[in-house]
Amino acid sequence: MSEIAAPVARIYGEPLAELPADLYIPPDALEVMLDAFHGPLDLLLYLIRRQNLDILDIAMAPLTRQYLEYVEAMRSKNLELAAEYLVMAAMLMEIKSRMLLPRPPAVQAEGEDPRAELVRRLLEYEQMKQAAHRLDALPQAGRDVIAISVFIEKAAGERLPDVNLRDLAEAWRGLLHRARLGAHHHITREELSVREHMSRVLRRLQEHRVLEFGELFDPARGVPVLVVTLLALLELARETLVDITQSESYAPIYVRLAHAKPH
Amino acid sequence: MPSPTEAKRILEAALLAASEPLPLTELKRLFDDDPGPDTLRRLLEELRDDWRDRAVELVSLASGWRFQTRPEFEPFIERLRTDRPPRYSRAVMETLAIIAYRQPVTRGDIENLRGVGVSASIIQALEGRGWIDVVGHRDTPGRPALYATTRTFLDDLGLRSLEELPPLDEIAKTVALEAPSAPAPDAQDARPGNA
Amino acid sequence: MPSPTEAKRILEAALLAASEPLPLTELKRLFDDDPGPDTLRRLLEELRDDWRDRAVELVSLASGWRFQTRPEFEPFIERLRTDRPPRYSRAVMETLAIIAYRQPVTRGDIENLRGVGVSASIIQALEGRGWIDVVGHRDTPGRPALYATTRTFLDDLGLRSLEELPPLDEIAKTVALEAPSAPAPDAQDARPGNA
Repeated sequence: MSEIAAPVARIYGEPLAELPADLYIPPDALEVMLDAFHGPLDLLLYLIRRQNLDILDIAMAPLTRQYLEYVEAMRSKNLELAAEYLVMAAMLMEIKSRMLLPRPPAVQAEGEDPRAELVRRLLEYEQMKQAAHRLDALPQAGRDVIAISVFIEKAAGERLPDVNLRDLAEAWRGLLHRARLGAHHHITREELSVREHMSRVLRRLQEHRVLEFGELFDPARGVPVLVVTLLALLELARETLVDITQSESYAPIYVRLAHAKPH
Repeated sequence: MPSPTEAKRILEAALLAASEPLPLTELKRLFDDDPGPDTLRRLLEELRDDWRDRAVELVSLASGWRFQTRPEFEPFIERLRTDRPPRYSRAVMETLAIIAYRQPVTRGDIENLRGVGVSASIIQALEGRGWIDVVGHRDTPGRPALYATTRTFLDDLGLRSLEELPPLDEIAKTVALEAPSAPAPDAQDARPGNA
Repeated sequence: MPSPTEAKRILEAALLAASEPLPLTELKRLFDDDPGPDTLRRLLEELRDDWRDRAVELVSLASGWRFQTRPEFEPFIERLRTDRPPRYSRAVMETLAIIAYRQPVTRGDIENLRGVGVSASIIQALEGRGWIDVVGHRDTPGRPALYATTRTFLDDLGLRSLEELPPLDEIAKTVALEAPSAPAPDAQDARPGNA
């Protein structure tokens, strides 16, 4: 299935049925582009390396053109483009224009190539990219090697482990890595607050079995808490964890644990 | 099946690295071809003999095999046990994280999220600590208990409310987007036409 | 002082049971009479040789000595594991590399080098793992935190010191560019004799 029907991008307003041969972007890859490239330096390095260009002698015109094509392609897809990409675009165009200008001998004497700063940054970044790669390739405790810690028979005086928020975040990170929960579980602070109140309501119902609707609310704690408590009750009802009953209009509303059915 | 020497080497590494006793049903998974319980047991007994004169021994318990220090060497080891705080296993921490973020949840919910069983001892450890308790039962077959975190949990972690827990989407951003390694060594990734 | 065989037996048990790497200063406490660092080191090296052909090895790390499984045997052990820690995203690893090789650095330094913002969650992931921490503050407006790698980072990557980090690729020290007055249509590789 290599057929491309709709225009894949608009370059300078012109619809583009096919991507230019030297600008290979897999058709469905634009969405992940911002993930694939870690910023403008990364994208530039890719463009330079793909053409086996020498970093130390970058041809500014083709590089700038290709960079802008990528940026334009991303913009045409309405991808949220990080400001860093646009700053780099401006920088590339500035370098290009400075190189086009004839330079008076006095200025040339300073000998500073307008590309020098860009080249320095690219080289430094590439060096760190490679370093990151090599670090990742080292055998890592927990991932590639396991530290041995055998059971100590007759452990004296049990002490309870400490747990802090980092441990908890680390545990969730491990879960994410395995189960790939990332895509589906956006738990916001508001949701968390609702879940906290769900537990609170269940706890109270355990003590009292049945409570009148109003008894679950504490007006003294302010409007936000009232709203969250109501949301928690609705969520509990939706998950069929509680029964909310009213025998007739305007009669008291009762809330009880779902399994504690009256007989 | 590798040679007996190689098989023992693998068994030794797996048992030394394990944090809990390993039963035969687990240990056989170390090998492509199941050696069968008799061969496995014989190899383990040989391994136990190999360790006979060491300060660490291989023992067979109700829940499986494990390496442990010999009781008579405990006084030496005790000299090194300074005040390093003990730590909960990853299984306990993950269970706690799930209960904290997704409460109220059943043990089944936790197992679904972790992709592995949650042993009773994990729940007991957290209940014993007073960090979780049962706040109800889901109205489904078996009426499974619903767990939630307690006030003590918040207090011990220095939180005023669950909203002060680290936000999950921030944590998600730091994990590499790669397919998790397949559980079976030779799992085919030829699932037709689904993402 | 016990016989060398007995001393090695005790060292082995202590190291197998330890939850963290043990330095010589700790290990000497196993014995009533301090055997001295040279004897201790010789015993440890002998012990390491004794384990040469096993799937578990004794290694010397930044914080001391520890037993760990050999990387080649990870494929076997992985079959029993449910608790693999995450593989970090490229953004996290690049940030780690910059901190490791350029320390101490501020978040701003890292952002300059990578050309993109560094989210708080990346820093938190590395801090949470215990691989980096704040070692000071730069005396500039805002007094930004200076990050450096920890001993745990070295231990977890099997290193004894930062000098054992993989060497960086040479980058051209001086960027000696030809200064073309017009943009070259194609890249000429006429760089005068530099690597």
